[in-house]
Amino acid sequence: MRQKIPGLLLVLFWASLSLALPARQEPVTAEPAAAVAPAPEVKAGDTPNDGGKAITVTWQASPDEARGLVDGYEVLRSETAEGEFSKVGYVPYGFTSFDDQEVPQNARDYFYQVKTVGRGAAAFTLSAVSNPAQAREQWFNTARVNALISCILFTLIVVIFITRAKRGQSLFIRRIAGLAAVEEAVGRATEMGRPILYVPGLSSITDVATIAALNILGQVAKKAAEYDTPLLVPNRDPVVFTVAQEIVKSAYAEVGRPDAYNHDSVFYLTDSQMGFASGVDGIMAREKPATNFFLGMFWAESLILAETGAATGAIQIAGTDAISQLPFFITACDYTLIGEELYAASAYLSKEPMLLGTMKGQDWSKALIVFLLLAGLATALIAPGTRDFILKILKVG
Amino acid sequence: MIFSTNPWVWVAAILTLCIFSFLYKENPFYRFAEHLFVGISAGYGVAVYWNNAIVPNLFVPLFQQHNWWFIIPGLLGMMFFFRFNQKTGWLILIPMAVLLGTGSGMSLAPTIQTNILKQMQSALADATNLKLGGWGLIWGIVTLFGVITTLSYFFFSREQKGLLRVSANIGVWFIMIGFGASFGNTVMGRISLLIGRVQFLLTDWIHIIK
Amino acid sequence: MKILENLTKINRRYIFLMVAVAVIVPLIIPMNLPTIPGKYTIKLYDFIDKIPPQSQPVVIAADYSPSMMPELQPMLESIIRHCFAKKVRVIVLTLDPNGAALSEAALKKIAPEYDAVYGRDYAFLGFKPGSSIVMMSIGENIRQAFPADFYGKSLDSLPMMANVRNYADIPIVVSIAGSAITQSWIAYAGTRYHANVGSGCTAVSTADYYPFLQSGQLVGLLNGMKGASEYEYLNQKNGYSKAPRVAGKGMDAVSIVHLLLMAFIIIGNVGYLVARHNQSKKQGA
Amino acid sequence: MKRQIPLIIVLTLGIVFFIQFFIPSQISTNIYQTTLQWEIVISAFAIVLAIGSLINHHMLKIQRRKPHWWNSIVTLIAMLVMALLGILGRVEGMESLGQLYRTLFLYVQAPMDSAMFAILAFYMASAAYRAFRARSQEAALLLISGFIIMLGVVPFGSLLWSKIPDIAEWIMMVPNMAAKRGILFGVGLGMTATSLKIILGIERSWLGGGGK
Repeated sequence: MRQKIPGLLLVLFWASLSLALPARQEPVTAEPAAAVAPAPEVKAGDTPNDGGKAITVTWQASPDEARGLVDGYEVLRSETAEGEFSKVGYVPYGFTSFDDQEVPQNARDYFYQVKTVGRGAAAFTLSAVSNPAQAREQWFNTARVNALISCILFTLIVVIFITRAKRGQSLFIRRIAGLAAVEEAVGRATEMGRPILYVPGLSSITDVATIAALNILGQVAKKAAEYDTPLLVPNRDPVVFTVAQEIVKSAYAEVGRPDAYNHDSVFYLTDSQMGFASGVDGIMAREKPATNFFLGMFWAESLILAETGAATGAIQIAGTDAISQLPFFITACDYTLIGEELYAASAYLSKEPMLLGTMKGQDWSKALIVFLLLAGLATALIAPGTRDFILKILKVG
Repeated sequence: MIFSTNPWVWVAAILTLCIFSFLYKENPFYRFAEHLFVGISAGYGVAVYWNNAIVPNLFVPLFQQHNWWFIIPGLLGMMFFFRFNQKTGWLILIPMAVLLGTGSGMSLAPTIQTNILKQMQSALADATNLKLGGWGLIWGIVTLFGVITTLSYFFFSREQKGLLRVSANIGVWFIMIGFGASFGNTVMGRISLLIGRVQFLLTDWIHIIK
Repeated sequence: MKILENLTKINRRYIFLMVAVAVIVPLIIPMNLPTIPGKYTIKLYDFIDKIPPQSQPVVIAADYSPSMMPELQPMLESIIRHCFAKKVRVIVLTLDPNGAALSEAALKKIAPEYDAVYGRDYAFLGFKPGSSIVMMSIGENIRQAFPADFYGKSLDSLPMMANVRNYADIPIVVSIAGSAITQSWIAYAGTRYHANVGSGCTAVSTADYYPFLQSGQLVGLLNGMKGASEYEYLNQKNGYSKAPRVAGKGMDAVSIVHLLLMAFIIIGNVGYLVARHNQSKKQGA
Repeated sequence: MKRQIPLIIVLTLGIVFFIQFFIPSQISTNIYQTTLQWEIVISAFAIVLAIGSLINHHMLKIQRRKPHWWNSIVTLIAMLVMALLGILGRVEGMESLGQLYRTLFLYVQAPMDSAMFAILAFYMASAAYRAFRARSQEAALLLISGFIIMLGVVPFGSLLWSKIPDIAEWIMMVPNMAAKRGILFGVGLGMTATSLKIILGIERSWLGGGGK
């Protein structure tokens, strides 16, 4: 509503303007309008947290701004205090700072002036010249201190629990419904004499969801090798394809059945999202796998895959950290690993102490987040003055 | 009914119908379209990798700008080919390690920023915005409550008992309401895509709709 | 009771068939289902409706590619119709490399219907790469971002551009897009240069814009096919357009498929509850 | 040795680029940008392996006369033609090949792409019918919220009760937002932990066979 009033005022302003002036008139040459007041207190200083070649100029709003007589401010730069100033930027009214990103040289004095531009560019007034300022490059980004501290804190927590786990402390991890079903799903495929389909997501290797999916692929491949059930692993990313092939191969070797490994079971389809979906759909319809795994990163194709799989009567276990695709997996699959459950899966399946330790560390970090949220809420509600400070601490730089 | 005279429109229309035929069942027409689609898009992918990755990021710096540093990624990339030999196969782990090391290092702090700090900030900002007052503030606090209960569902190292069980259950409610909403909210967009296809068939191919 | 239980097992092919019919039939035979404009559509419509004729131009940023056409093109067309009918001047530009052909086609089609004259009533600036940089330079002077229009004529040669320098002379920027580019318009044109911003977006991304509507950073919003059809409806109701309702037909299809889906959900649940009831009776016996 | 070298590389690069994020200086940004460019080059080479697999997969089918083997010929020919047109079309004097490449994309690949996308509309219907059943409390919540949102879209909803669109908006803004954020926290920690595990050499699945 508040936004609407100035809008309406503007509309009224134009309305009166268009009534006052004949509709199609050449622009009137501006009469020498009254001068606008200059911007006071123009200061310049190095722009913080950057790679240099930038200076930040600040000033106070011209007193005429409150009266609606100011369009904006032009910022001018010169190498000498009295020398020739040239324009480097423009900001509209309401703003009182400008980052000059195109400073020619670091560690050299520059001077600035701010030109107040009157309504309709009818008048200009120059401010006083600023103090000399130099651009410098920084070696630490102070705006990212909060991220640094959070990272160090998190690493510490995780490392503490990993060392504890190494010392042999037993760590508990709760049952995750979808994972408990993995064994059963592989068994079912064996009984029915049909293959298992495993899609390790459509993203690249640097996507954490892909790593988690490949981790689980290792476990599933081992079971498939033990039961001698054929495995189909279509891929979209070339690099992921290479890794998946290695993982399946060594899984077969690990359970002592390297001869049963079929080099063609892990294969590449295509780079195109929908092309991949059409290919996997065809495979599902023709080979009728008994069990489908869709783990990793997925986009809109999630429902195409999961619905086709459901129609072929396969048991389907899905898992992704793509929040927008989770609803579709939930509706079309038998088990769905939601977000972090996908990462927890590798710890759960391998029962490796180091992975369990990390899991415990993550849980403590969650507890810390909950605590901080509640503390922040309480503080900001009891003492509203602290709100801005709290939000500033969390500001992403 | 007047059909289009552009043969390419015919190709597009027939292929569209081939894909749709899968809804009835897998059949030779779909099978043909599927194999064509996989092949043509894989070929397109090769061309894109070549034109948009290899040429501008390797050939141009090396052969036009003579920036010999770019031999390094070229050599690292070629290490993938060691895979064809049993003995040297492990060498592909080196380019993989480069991709994973840089990828993990680069994503560590930004993930903390966007998924943790930024989310904490917006959750708190909504829940403590006294200026909003009334219902706005209450819904902000309810949202924060939902965030916390949802998060509690993801506690793995503790049995879901007592308070944690209650909280995790409430969290699941929030998750389910959210998922239902996202599902319902996506329907219109997906139907619009289908409408687009039907319009193509009925306007560009058979001129039924004007 | 057996029949009711069978309701849980309708063959999916019948569902597909009914969806297909529900989409195709309304596109061929207009159903003219009732349209009830939503509040955000009305807000945007009213804002544009109140702009005085032959004054400062509205800017429409049509930043989408052909794949989003079914939802977004009708929005562009109906906003242009509204403006032309009310003699509100229009500037159309696009920041999507594949968008220029779409918006040019819309203008070329609609301008003759309203005797709109190029340069007097509307201008087409075409595509410019750089998105946020373009938005910012319009803030200083639109000529800096677009020295010439799509056809290479300098902006100063277009009479309607005479008094247009930057956002201060533009009553509203309407961003029609299926990507996050609308958020850039809000940030740069809106927050930074105090422009009023309205949005037309795809249905999937609507939820991202609710916060901006609540905070007033967006004047109004058209939500996918629904928003487009509501705008068409308002145009027609007020006599600003006689063109056939493209999105209206689409929205009829959308509505019918929604009703169909809801019916299927209800049928499935009835069948399920009956089946469960029967089963517990059997177990009890 | 075969395991040590990759692990050392991962550790070093991981730490370097973690620290890089906090250093805004010119050299640091240059290193970052160059590395991004290099990564693209490195991963582009893997496409050779992938295409090798694709060709191998289909050649096997053709050689062994597996069912529907002739479809594999379609895939192979389409791939070769498209790749060659795309690469040669950029060479001077062969622009007509580039033109054909764009036509094939526009009238063969793009329509199939949109058609696959459009299939989603049908699958939304069948999935909703099958899964939106009040089997449990949770399923009922999923069902109800989905139902209300859909009702909010159609004019019928507002005719039923004018507050329906507002309720739909509230569901998107409050419970939906809460669930999204809650999941994001978990995902964020999980992602960070995985990155950390990779850098520290705890997560070794990518080495093949769990890194034992």
